[in-house]
Amino acid sequence: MVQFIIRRLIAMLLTLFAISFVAFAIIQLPPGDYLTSYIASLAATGDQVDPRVIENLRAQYGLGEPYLVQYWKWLAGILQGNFGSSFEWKRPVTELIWGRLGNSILVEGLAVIVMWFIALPIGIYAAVRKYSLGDYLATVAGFIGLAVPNFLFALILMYLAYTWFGTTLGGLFSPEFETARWSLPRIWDFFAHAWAPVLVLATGGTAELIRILRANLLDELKKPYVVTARAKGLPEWKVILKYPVRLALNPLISTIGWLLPALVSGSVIVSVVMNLPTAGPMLLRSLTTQDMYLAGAIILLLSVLTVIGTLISDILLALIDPRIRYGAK
Amino acid sequence: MRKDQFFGLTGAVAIAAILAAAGPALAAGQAPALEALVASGDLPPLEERLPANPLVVEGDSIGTYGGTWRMGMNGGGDNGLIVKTVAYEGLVRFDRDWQTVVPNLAESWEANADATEYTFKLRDGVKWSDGTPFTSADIAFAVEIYKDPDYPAGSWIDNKNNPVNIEVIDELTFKFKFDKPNGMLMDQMASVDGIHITSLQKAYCSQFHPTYNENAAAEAEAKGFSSWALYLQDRCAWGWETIRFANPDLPTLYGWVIETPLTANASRVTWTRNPYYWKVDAEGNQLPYIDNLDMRVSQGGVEELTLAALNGEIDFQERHIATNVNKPLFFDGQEAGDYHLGEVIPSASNTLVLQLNFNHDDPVKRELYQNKDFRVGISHAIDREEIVDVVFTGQGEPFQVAPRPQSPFYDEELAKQYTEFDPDLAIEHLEAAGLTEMNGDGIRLMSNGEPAKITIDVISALRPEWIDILEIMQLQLAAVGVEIELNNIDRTLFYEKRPGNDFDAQVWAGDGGLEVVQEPRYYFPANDESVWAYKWAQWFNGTRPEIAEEPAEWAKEQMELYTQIRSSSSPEERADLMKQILAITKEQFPVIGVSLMPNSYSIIRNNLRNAPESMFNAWLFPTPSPMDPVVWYFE
Amino acid sequence: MPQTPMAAKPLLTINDMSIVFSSPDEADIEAVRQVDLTLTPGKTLALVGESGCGKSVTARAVLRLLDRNAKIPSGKILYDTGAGPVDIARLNSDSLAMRAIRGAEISMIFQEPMSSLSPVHTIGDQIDEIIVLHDRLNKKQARERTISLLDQVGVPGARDRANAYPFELSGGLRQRAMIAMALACTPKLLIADEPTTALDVTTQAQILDLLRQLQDDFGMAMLFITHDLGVVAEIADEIAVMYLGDVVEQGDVYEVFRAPKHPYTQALMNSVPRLMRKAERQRLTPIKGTVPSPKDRPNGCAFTSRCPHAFGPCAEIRPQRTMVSTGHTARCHLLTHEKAEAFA
Amino acid sequence: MAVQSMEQIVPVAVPRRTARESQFGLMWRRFRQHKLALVSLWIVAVFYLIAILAEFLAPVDPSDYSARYTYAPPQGLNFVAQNEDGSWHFGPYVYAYKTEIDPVALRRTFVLDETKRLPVHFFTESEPYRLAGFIPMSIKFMGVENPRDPFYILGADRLGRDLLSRLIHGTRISLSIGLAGVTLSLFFGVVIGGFAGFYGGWFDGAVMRTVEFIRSMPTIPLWLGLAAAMPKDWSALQTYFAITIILSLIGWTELARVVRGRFLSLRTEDFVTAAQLDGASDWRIVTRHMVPSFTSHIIAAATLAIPGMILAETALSFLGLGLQAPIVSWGTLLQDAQNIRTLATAPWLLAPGLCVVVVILALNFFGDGLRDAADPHGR
Repeated sequence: MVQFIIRRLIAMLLTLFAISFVAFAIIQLPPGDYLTSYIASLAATGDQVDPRVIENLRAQYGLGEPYLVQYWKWLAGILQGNFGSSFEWKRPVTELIWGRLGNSILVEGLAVIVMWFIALPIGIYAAVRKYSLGDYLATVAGFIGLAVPNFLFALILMYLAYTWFGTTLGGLFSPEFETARWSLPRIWDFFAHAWAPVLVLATGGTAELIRILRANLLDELKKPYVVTARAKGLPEWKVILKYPVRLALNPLISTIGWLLPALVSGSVIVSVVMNLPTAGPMLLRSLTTQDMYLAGAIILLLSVLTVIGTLISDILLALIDPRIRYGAK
Repeated sequence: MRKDQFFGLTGAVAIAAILAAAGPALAAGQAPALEALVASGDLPPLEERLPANPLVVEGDSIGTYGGTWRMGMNGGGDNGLIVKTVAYEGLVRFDRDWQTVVPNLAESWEANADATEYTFKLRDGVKWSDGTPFTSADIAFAVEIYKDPDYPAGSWIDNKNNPVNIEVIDELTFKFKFDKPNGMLMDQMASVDGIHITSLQKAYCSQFHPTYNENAAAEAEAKGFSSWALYLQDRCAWGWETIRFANPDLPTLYGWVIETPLTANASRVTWTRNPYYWKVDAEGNQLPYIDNLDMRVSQGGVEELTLAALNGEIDFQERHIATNVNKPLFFDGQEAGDYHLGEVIPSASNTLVLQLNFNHDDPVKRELYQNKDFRVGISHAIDREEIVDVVFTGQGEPFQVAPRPQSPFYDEELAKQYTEFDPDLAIEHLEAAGLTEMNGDGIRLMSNGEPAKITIDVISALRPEWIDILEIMQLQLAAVGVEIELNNIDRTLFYEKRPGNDFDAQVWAGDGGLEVVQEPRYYFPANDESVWAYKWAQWFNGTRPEIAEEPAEWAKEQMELYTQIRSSSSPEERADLMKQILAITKEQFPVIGVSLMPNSYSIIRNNLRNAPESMFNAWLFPTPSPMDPVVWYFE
Repeated sequence: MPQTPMAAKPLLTINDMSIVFSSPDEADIEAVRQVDLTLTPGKTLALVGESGCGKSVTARAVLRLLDRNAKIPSGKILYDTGAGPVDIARLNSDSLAMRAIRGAEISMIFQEPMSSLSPVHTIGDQIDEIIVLHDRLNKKQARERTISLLDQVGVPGARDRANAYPFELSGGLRQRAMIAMALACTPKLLIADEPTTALDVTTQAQILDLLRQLQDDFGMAMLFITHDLGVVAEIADEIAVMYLGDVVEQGDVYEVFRAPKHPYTQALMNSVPRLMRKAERQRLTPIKGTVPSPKDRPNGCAFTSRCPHAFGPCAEIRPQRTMVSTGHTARCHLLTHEKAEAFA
Repeated sequence: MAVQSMEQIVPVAVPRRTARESQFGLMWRRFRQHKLALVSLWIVAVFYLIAILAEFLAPVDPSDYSARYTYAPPQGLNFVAQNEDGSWHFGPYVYAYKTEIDPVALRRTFVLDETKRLPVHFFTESEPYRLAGFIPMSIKFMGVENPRDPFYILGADRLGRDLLSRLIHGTRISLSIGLAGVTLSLFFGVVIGGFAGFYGGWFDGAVMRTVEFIRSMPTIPLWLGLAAAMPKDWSALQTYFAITIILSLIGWTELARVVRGRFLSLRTEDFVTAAQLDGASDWRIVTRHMVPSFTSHIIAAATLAIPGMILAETALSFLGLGLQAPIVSWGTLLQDAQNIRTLATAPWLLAPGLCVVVVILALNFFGDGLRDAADPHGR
């Protein structure tokens, strides 16, 4: 077990290194740099900057240097905990992103939980009553979430909330709780706001979970140990929940890690539409303004989260499945 | 626009200013919250906070204190909303109908005959939001910092062709001196650009500069900045830089001061009244009336903002949400949302300006695009009535790139020439331009035998209707044998292609419909935005000499005239010179316009008083600030 | 083995039972036709036949463990609870009454001890569960009983092994654990569905010994399903031979082995090699042809297509159960028609 | 007595019918059990047919605009009506509109003019066009008599363009981008996954690390970065292909995993060993022996990958990175519909969203059915 974790950790570090390189490459890919896009945005308001000033800034930001030099400086900084500064906000990146990443993790974490809550009963039902009307209805319901583009769903939800209830969904907090400390009313306020984006995000990923769970469970239901359990005289629901479901869940646990990148991508769009202060819109903006250290840090940290998520789900899997824990085939 | 109303207001302001100059104000009232602070001794009494002769701003009615003005920002980078709402406090300002320059922080000024020296006198007793006096020293400091190459700001103050030199005469009097005549200075200072000079308080900002604080570099490093310059930029950003509004400690002269700063993570930016604000109403009550501003920050989408406005959660706004497409929605929602729509007149003249690249690297295209017959032919091939009908639901009229009807420079011939839809005439002109042969697809051939195909760069993300217009134009031009291809690209690339000279044509909106003199980009090759003759503009500006190219004679003549405008101190003379430039523009017809930019609208909550039912929308005239939001109030 | 008097009260009687499988786009298949079986306490009935003949289906029907698409449209499965007979065939498969029988009254051992045990639960947990369920003991008491059971079925170091996962045990030990589980609530009837097939020969013998000994100890009835006639000879008191859903012959194991009456039974006996000197060995006679699919089964005797003696009525008329001797019956037209003499 | 299992002697029962059936026949039989999948197959087939016949089926050119009919609501298609003289009219027709302009609210209001019926004809003459770009034709599936009359069965968009025609042409782009993307993913996935599974060892390790790595990158920045890196002066068509390639660059990983898994399990199968002993080349073993043995899985996996491609296209268009007007795709059509105005006053413009939902559902169920049928025991 320890050796397993150590091996995974080493692989993780290598992956992260590769990700950092590619992340940096991606943010360098588009033509121009932050200053070009800065000039462009100034020009849109009819403003101009002296080219001299731009050259000065370019030197200050180290933008004129070759790619590898810039990358190396960035990486060296990160190893010392310095992710560089945002060009747009002129602040250290670390100061800007934690709050947003926290919101992202919160919203996406909730979405994962909701997804499981929806997917578990539907997946189990669909497998146990394979090809029944209920199976069809349940899976269609589950898959509609996947099929409706997130931004459309979010938009429709907001519009319906406005026309039916006269409220505007959006944001994560009411103004009075915006900067308040966590307290019971603030948690309540958070949930009153967060349900909508969480729902939109969750419905997008539920179908995949249902699909995997249903397929796994169909396999497990055929296994003889299910008959054994039935022969013991256990009630049917207990038979299914205690044995095949328990086994069908194992491979699902390993999907937790993979869910994250998909959710992050989905949350960018949902956050833009529903106005959530998560990392997504900041990433989008930093990418379009080519605020590269900010964008790079967000990409890197999201990838780190994913890799850690994968590691955790692997360890979790080993913990709950004795076959893996004991190295059995 | 109802001109009578506008002039009425202007008159009132002018009279008020004269009255104010005549004697000290009454210092009659202040907000209840401030009264309490005065009573508890936390704040000096009103008389000590107001200047000797506060600026009197009149509204339709005397207001009551209180309330929060709710509005919305689009994304964290939307500093423009703040500039246009709060930060328009220069030495001078425009009156409400954008006609004359009137006093603001400066009580009076005079210029010498050749427009090289301007003397300003500041209002006595104006205080920064931290209570310290605003003096000539602050102006001198701003000039010094703006001219410091380590402080990256783009401004007229450090314009390298003709920078500002300052001479401080006393605490309240100073003189701007220029090497060359600067006849447009007052217009520039009254525009949004004027806020640069009043944006830095010496007492606060000097602590970050090594000239004033020998430890500046060390302190910057301690704060995690790699140089004192970056720390200075962070704490004392110039005029309207986004991060300026991220520092609540920075003293300002605005009506409201920052409560929740505009940081990267802000989902809301809030402001509260400035207890030291230096303007009063007609009865001498300290302004502003409205206690707080609340700007919700959207994360990049405006749909949530649209819904909020429909739901009555926005008190006054035009920016972002008042689109053509949304109008029926807002119109229908007036009763439910308890708001009504006000009129907004754009400063831009045209919905779409087609700029063919006069400096094209391909000699054949260069010659063709410079051929007036070709442009006239294209212009006649466009069925503008149809575009106005389809895209703008009949709003607007066929129009070239010319001053708007509201402008004193309006010239009907310039605005209307070649706008009638006449395919036969179009073909006549195209053939006169040498496009006589056609290929099998019915596309005319250029002199080198290649089909006349124009690739037009457009940023649909900026204005969705551009694509709609171009798609219709595509079909209309195909009918006379000119093919256009739409190249929908992103903004950075759009700008990168200019110095690279890597484009056939670009489109943009018709800026300069009202600010004719300040924004002449389409009338002659004036600046980087004169995309149609980018290299000629470089020749004029000298900013990028490496790619500059000598302009045609007529353009040189215009440039000469504009140089004369800059050196003239007489408004009448400047107007006359501008008219001469426009006459050449009319003759040369460099860019092709489509239709007059239709009026937009603002959303005004029904309980908001003194807010303008009609206003311009421009950047140089940063509305709604010139409409004095400080006298708006809630009933 | 001692002869039990026929008068002994039967524990389970299957009367005229048929089992039908339905599928959404094909005709229903009658997998088992009109089966009659009787099980008596202390006795072992061996159900013999090739794969797919319906023997496992019959066994599972007794516990109502068939798949959802299987029906028992006719016949009775009468189980004597002590308070009067219950017709299992009419019980709802997930009903309380049925579940009270499963595990407690009738229990079952399966062919593959590996896959029949949950891989992620310990042996002890899986056995405890059934004890807690039926005998309402607490966890701790259940575990004590589990350990003694494991001990009883010959699992060495029972206390430690109770905490082991199935994959940590050998095949034989797993099957012993299965048996312990099946016997946990001292059932009156044990159904063993090919319990030794997956094991090697020595383990097989040990398990058979164990089962025999346990039967003696507990006095339960046993339904033993196998395709291995050797095993039958070793463990069974009675035998029932199935072919394609029909019980073609049944009776006392000695009777049937000595004088098989049905051509299929005879063929089966002939196909088993006997131990003899090499010179005396005869070629085995495999049964000609292949087993038809249940869909192609003739209305009459299922064996018609492969029977060397098939004649007139075989294909169309289903032969009656014919008493050959006391407790020995067979279903064959040869026993009731003239041609029978020729065959005998 | 000797103990001998009789199964060694008696041949095991093999249902005769299945023995005769080909792999695909068997698959089809199992597939049919899944009713939803069967219905989905038909839906998918209809949509692809629409994509192929776009020019024929679309009543008008998707870029034909009309100032008079901006935001015209759907006319619907009617079949029966009573004439004024009491007689009955049978046959398809639509109603004309009564229009008013509201200059203050900036809109036209439309009322269906029930007194004016415009009969709809099938197989009408039209301007000559080329079906799918090369078959010359001059017949349209349907149309009204006078081409100047309004014909908006599903309504019009903000420029008075026929939504139905745009939808039909959008179907072509969106479905083909899905198909093209999946074909590319399939190619990368099968080749890379196949060799990883076949050779194993360090190559397999490297491929699996790469897959893991690509999958742990959040996709949005990948899209953004790559889409932004496209030479932006490319034509719309070039961008179209570039986007497809980008999508498949991300999409191949899933297929590669599936293929690799199959290869790993097949590698040890007897028939592969036999082929190796025969001295067949690796390439031949892979292409002739191994790939055919799991074609059905690949088809199922590929089907399930198409919805992701379609959704990705709409999401990219939403962010302004994917296809852009004037190209007509479901993504760009939805881009037009993604505002409150549309929801409030022109909900028919959400029809492309409905198409996305239906096709994605259908492809999912179709793919699920295929997979269930291809491999009843596996996943």
